[in-house]
Amino acid sequence: MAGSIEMTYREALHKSMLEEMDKNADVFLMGEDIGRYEGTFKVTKGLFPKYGHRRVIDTPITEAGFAGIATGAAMAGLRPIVEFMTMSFSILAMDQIINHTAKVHYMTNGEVKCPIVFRGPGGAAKQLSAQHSHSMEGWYAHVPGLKVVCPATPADIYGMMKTAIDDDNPVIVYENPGLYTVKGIVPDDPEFKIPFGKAQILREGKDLSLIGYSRMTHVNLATAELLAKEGIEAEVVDVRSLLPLDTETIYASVRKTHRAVVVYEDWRSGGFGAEIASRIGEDCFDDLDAPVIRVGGLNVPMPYARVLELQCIPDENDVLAAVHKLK
Amino acid sequence: MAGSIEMTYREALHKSMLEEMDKNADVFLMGEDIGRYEGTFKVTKGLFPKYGHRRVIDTPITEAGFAGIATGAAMAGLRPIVEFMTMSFSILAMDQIINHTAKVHYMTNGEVKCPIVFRGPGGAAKQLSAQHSHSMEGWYAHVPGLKVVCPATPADIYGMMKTAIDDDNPVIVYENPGLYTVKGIVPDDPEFKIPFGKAQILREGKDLSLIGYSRMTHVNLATAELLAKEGIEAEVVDVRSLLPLDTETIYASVRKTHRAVVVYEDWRSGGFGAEIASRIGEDCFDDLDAPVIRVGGLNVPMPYARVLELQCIPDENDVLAAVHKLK
Amino acid sequence: MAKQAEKKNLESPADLEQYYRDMLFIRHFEEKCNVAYRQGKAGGYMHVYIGMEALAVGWMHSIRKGHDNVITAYRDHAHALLLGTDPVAVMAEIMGRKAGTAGGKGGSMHIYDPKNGMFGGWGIVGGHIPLGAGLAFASKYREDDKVTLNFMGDGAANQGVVFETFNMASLYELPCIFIIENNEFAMGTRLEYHAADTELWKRGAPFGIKSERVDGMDALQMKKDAQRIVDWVRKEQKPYLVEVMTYRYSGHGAADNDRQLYRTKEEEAENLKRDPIKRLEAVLIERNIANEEKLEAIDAEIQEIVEKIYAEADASPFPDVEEVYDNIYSDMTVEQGH
Amino acid sequence: MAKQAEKKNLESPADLEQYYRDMLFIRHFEEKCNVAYRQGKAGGYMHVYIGMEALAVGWMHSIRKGHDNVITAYRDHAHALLLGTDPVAVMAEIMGRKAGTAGGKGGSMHIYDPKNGMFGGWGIVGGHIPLGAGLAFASKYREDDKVTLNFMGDGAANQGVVFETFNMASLYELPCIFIIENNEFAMGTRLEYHAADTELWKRGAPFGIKSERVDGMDALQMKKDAQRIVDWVRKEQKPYLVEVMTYRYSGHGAADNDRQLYRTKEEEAENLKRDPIKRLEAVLIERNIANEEKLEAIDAEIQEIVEKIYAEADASPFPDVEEVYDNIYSDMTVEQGH
Ligand SMILES: Cc1ncc(C[n+]2csc(CCOP(=O)(O)OP(=O)(O)O)c2C)c(N)n1
Ligand SMILES: Cc1ncc(C[n+]2csc(CCOP(=O)(O)OP(=O)(O)O)c2C)c(N)n1
Ligand SMILES: [Mg+2]
Ligand SMILES: [Mg+2]
Repeated sequence: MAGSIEMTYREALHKSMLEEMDKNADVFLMGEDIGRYEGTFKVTKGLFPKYGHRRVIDTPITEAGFAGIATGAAMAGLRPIVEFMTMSFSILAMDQIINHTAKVHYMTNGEVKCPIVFRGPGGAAKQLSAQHSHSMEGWYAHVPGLKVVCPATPADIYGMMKTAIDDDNPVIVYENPGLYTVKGIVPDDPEFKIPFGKAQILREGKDLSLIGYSRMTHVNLATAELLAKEGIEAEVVDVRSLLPLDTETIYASVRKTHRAVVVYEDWRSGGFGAEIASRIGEDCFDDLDAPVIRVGGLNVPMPYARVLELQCIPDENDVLAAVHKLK
Repeated sequence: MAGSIEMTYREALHKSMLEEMDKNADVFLMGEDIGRYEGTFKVTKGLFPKYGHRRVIDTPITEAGFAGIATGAAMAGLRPIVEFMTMSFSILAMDQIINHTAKVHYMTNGEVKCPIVFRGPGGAAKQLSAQHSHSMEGWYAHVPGLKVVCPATPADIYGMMKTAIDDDNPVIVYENPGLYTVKGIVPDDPEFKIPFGKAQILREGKDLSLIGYSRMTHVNLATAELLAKEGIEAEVVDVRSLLPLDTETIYASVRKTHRAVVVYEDWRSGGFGAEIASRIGEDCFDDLDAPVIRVGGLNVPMPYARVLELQCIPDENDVLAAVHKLK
Repeated sequence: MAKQAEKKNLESPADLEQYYRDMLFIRHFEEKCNVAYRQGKAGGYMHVYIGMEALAVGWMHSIRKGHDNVITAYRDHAHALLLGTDPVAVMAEIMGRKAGTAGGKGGSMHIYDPKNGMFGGWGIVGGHIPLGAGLAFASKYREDDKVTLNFMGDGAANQGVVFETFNMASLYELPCIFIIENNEFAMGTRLEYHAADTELWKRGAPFGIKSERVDGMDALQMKKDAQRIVDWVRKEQKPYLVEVMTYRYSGHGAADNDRQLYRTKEEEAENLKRDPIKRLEAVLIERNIANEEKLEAIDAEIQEIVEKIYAEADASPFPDVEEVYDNIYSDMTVEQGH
Repeated sequence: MAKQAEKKNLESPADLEQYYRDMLFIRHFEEKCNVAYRQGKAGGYMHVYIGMEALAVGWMHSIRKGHDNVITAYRDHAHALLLGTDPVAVMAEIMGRKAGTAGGKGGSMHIYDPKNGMFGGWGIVGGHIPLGAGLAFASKYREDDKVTLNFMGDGAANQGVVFETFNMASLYELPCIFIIENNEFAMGTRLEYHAADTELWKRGAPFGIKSERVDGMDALQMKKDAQRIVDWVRKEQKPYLVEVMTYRYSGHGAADNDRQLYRTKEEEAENLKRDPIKRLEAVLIERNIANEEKLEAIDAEIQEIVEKIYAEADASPFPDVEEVYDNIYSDMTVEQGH
C-alpha cells in the first residue's frame, strides 16, 4: 500500500481528475472557463495545457446546451466530467439532467448507459447573494436515475470523484465553496476509491448523533467539540452519499445515542434533511428518546450583506442551540 | 349569499379565471396552445374567442422564455396567468421561476412586486411515461418567495385560483390531470375566495390521520371508507396549501389521533411528504403512538406500460397496507 | 449533357420500388398504430408520421445504417423502422409489452435501438437536440467517421437549447445534421403563430452553419438532397441545418380529434394532393417500373405484413410487475415499495 | 448642405460637457468601487463598467428617464447612476448597507430603482432578457408608449432563453431594444471561443428583427445611434437588436486578478488608445468647449463628489439582523430560525 499526503480539498479533487484522465482517454472535461481561464475556483488549473482543447473544453455560457451535449457523448460511451461554475447555474440545465440524463438508462431499459459526472460548488460562498447561493443537492437526490454524493474531506473527494468517473451512471458530485481550502490526508494511491452509499462516523459519541454532509460535517465536528466541553459526547455521522443513502450506518448511530440532529445548509423547509429525518422517525421510532431535530438554512433567498448572510447559514452555535433545545 | 352549483374541477377552474378576467383588465393568460386550440386539457376553452389574442396568448414552445416574459409583465404590474401544458415542462422554466420570479420581491427589498400565477397539471396522467409525469410541487414548495397550492376539489380550485390571481406574489397552482373530471359543489359567488395556508378536515376520525393533498386527498377519502369497514375511523386532512403550510390544523389532527400517515404521489424519497412528516415528528413527538408513516410514489422514472405505471402511483390499497403495517 | 448527368444520378428501379415499399410500410404501420390506440391497446401520447414518409425514407437511405446515428423526438416510429429495428418490437413497445424495444417502459414516444443507430425517441420538445450534438461530439472525439441525423419539429426549432446547440455544434465543428421536419404545425399552433420568421432554415446562418430549405414531399428529391448533405457533412466534418417542408395528414397525436381548431378541411384536401406516396406511384408507373396491378399487389403484401406484426406484438405478454424496478441504474436498485 | 444638416444634429456644448461629466463620474465611481472591494467594504461578485462608459451615456441620454424601462445584468452601476438613482444608495448597496437601493440585500449585482425605470441588476447570465421583454410586453398591453432597453453581454447572447425571447418579441411586436454590450470577453473566454460567428448582430435576422452593429467607444456616435434606434422603436413599436462594440479595461469582476490568462498586455494597451473619455476630451478641446484646465477642474470636482458619496455610504449602518426576514413576500413571513 502507498503512503499518504496532506493536501487541500481542491488539490485532491484536481489530482483525482488528472489521474483518471491519464488512465482513460475517454474521460474529458467540459465547462465554462475551465480551460484557458483555469476555472473560477481554479479546480482545473493546469489541465488545459496538459490535455489541450480536445479534452478540456471551454464552453459558451449555455448550461443546458453543454449538459446535453455531454449527455449525448456519454450515451455514445465517452465519460464526460461537466463542471458547473456554481451549482446554482445547473438550474438552467435542470431539464437536461432530470428529464434526459437521469432517464436514459431506464427509458432504454438498460440498452444505453450514461456515464457522466456533473460537479461544482453548491451552497453559499461569500456574499454572492440570492441567485448564486443555491443548495441543489436535495433536488438531485430526489431523482431516481441519478447518484448524488457530497464529500466533506480531501480524502473523500479524491476517492469519490474516482468512483464517480468510473460509474456507468450519472453522478452529481456536490462540492461546497467553503471546502476547497480544507486540508486533509489523502492516500497516495491512484487506485484509491470510496464506494458510494457508505456513511462514516467521524467522531464517536454516545449521547446524540449529529448527522450531516458536505461542509456541515465540519460544522458538526466543531459542535461536537463544543459539546464535549459541556460533557456531552456527540457522534458525528458524515452521510457522504445522499443517493444511495446509507441508512444502516445512520440508524445504527441513532439506535446507540437515541437522539438525532440532522444538519444541512439548504433551506430548512423541503431540504433533503427532511428525508433523512423522516426516515429516522419512521424506522427508529422506538429508539428515539427525543424528536429528530433538523437544523437547516433559513427559509430566505440569500441576502448580500454579510451580517444577513451569516444569519442564514447554520453554524456550530445554531447546532448547539438546537441540541440544547433537545435536552 | 348566493347558492351553489355542481360542476367539474375543470369547469370550476375555468369559471374562476373567466370571472377574474372580467373583473380585472390586467389579468391575461399565456401558454402553449391555450388560445385557438383551447388548451390540451381544454381548461381555457372559450377564452380566446371571448378575449382575443391580446389577453389569451398562444406562445411558441419556449417555456423559459414565456415564463420570463410573464414575470417581466408582472413586474410592470400586470397579472399574468401562465399555463404549463404539464408541470413537467415547467422544468425548462425552472431558472426563470426559481432564480427570477421567486426572488424579485426580496432582491428589490419589496420595491417590485410580482403578481403572477403559474398553473397546470402535475403528476401522472395515463401512460405519458418518464418525461411527462413529474410531480414538481415539492420543489416549488421548497423555494421561499413562491406560494404553492394544491387544491383537491372543484370548490377549492375555484376559490384558491381567485386568491392566487389576487395575490401580489408568485403562486404555483398545482393541478392533477386526474382531478379535471372530479365533480363537486361550488358556491355561485364570484367573490368566493379561499385563503392560503388553511388545511381542511374532509372527514373526521379519531384513530389516525390521513394527510395528503391534490388527488391523493381522494385516495385518502377512499382509504378512510375502506378503513371504516374495518372499524377504524380515519381523519382525512386535506393540506391544500404547501407554502404556506398550515401545521396547526395538521398537528391538531395528529394530537387527536396520535397516528399519522402522509400520502403523496411524488417520488417517495425527497418528496414534500418528507417535510410534512418530519415536522410532525419534530413538533408532535410526545403525541405520537406510532411512527409517522409516508406513502409515496415509487422511486422510479414513470414507466409507460399501464401495469407498471399503476404500480408506481399510490392508491387506496397502498395506503391501506401502510395503515395495517402501522397498527 | 446536363440532363444525362442528372439521369445518371437517378436510382435504379429496385431502389425506387424499395422507397415505395418503405413509404407504404410506414403508412400502413402508422395507420395500424391508430387502430391500436382506438382499441385501447396503445395509450399515452402517440404521434404518427402519416404524410411525412418521404422524409424519413430519403434520409435513412442516405446514411450508413448501423454506423451513423439518428435521434428524434416522439414522432419516432418511422425512423426506427427504416433503420432496421424489428417492427414487432416497435409495435410491442407501442402496446407496452415486454417484447418492446424498451420492454414496455418507453412507449410510442421513446423507441430506442442503439445497435441500429437509433438513439430515441424523446418527449421534451427540443430537449434531445443537444444529445444528438453530443453523439456527434463523440464521433469527432473518436474520429469514427459517423454522421448524426438530429431531427426536430418546426415547433421545437424555437426552443432555446436548440440555438445553444447550433452555436456549440459550429464552434466544435460537429458532424451533425439538424433536420427540421417542418410540417407547418406545432400541435395546434400554426407555423406563423409560433415563428416570427417562418423560414426556419435561416436560423443556422448566425452561427455560420450551412443551411437550406428543401422539399420533403417528393421522395426522390428528398433522397437526392439528403445524400448530398450527408456526404458533405461526412467529408467536411461540420454541422448542417436543413429545413424540410412537409405536412402531417393526421392529428398531432392520437388524442387530437379536433384538427379543425387549427386548419380547414379545404387546406387538408389541398395538401393531400401532395401525398408523397401517390407522387412516387406516378413515377413508378411513368417509368414502367410498376403498373396498377403490381402496386396493388405490393400494397396488399405490405398490409399483410403489418397485420402479422400487429398480431405478433399483440400476442406478446405485458411486463411483469417486478420489472418496474429494473434498469433504473446499471448497478444498483432503488428502495422498493411506497 | 449635408454638412450643415449634420451640424444641426450635433449636441450643444452643454450636452457634450454633460456626457463628459457622466462618463467621468462613472469612471471614478467604479474606481472607487474597486477600492471598496480591496478594502473589504464590498464583497461577493462585483463588476465595473470601466472602458464602457460611452455606451451607457449614449443610451441613457436617448430615452425618457423615469418613463422608459432599463434592465441589465450584474454590470449595472452605470445604468442606475445615469437613470438618476441616488449614487449614495448605489454605493451603500454595494457595501451591503441598510441605505442601499435594496437595503443591502442585493449587492453590486442587483441594483434596482423602479421609480427611475431601473429594473435590475440580475446575476444569471441571459436570465433577465425575457424579463425585459416582459416589461415591453406590459407597455404594448397598456399602450403606454414606453421603450425598454434590454442590455446583455456578448457571452449572454448565447443563452437559449435569449433566442426564445427574440422570437417572441418579434412575434408580439414588443417595443424592446436588445443591446449586446460586446466587450469581446465573457469572463475569461474570448469572443471567438464562445461565439461560432463573432458578429452577434446577425442573430436578430432569423426572427425578422432589425439588427445592426455600432461603435460603443465614441460617446457622440453612440448617442446618435441610440437616439435613432430609440425613436424608431417608439414609433414602430417593434423590437430592435443592436450589437455595440466596446471593451472593458478592468478584469471581469473585482476578483479577476489574472487578465493575462485570456489577453495580453499589448492588447490592453492597444485598446486603451480607444478610451471613450480621452476621445470626448479631444472633441471638447477641439470645439473649444473646454481647455485642459477646465477638464482638470471637472475631474477634481467629480472626484470630490465620488469621495463624498463613498464617505456617506460608508458612514451608513448595516442592516439589522431581523431584516433578513423582511420582504420575502408582500404579505406574509416565513417561519423563523434554523
Ligand atoms: C418542452 C415541451 N413543451 C411542450 C410539450 C408538449 N408538446 C408535445 S409535441 C408539441 C408540438 C411540437 O411541435 P413540432 O416541434 O412542430 O413537432 P411535430 O409534432 O409537428 O412533429 C407540444 C407542444 C412537450 N412535449 N415538451
Ligand atoms: C447562467 C450563468 N452562468 C454562468 C455565470 C457566471 N458568469 C458571470 S458573468 C459571466 C460572463 C458573462 O460575460 P458577458 O455576457 O459577455 O458579460 P460581461 O461580463 O462581459 O459584461 C459568467 C460566465 C452566471 N452568472 N450565470
Ligand atoms: Mg410540427
Ligand atoms: Mg462580455
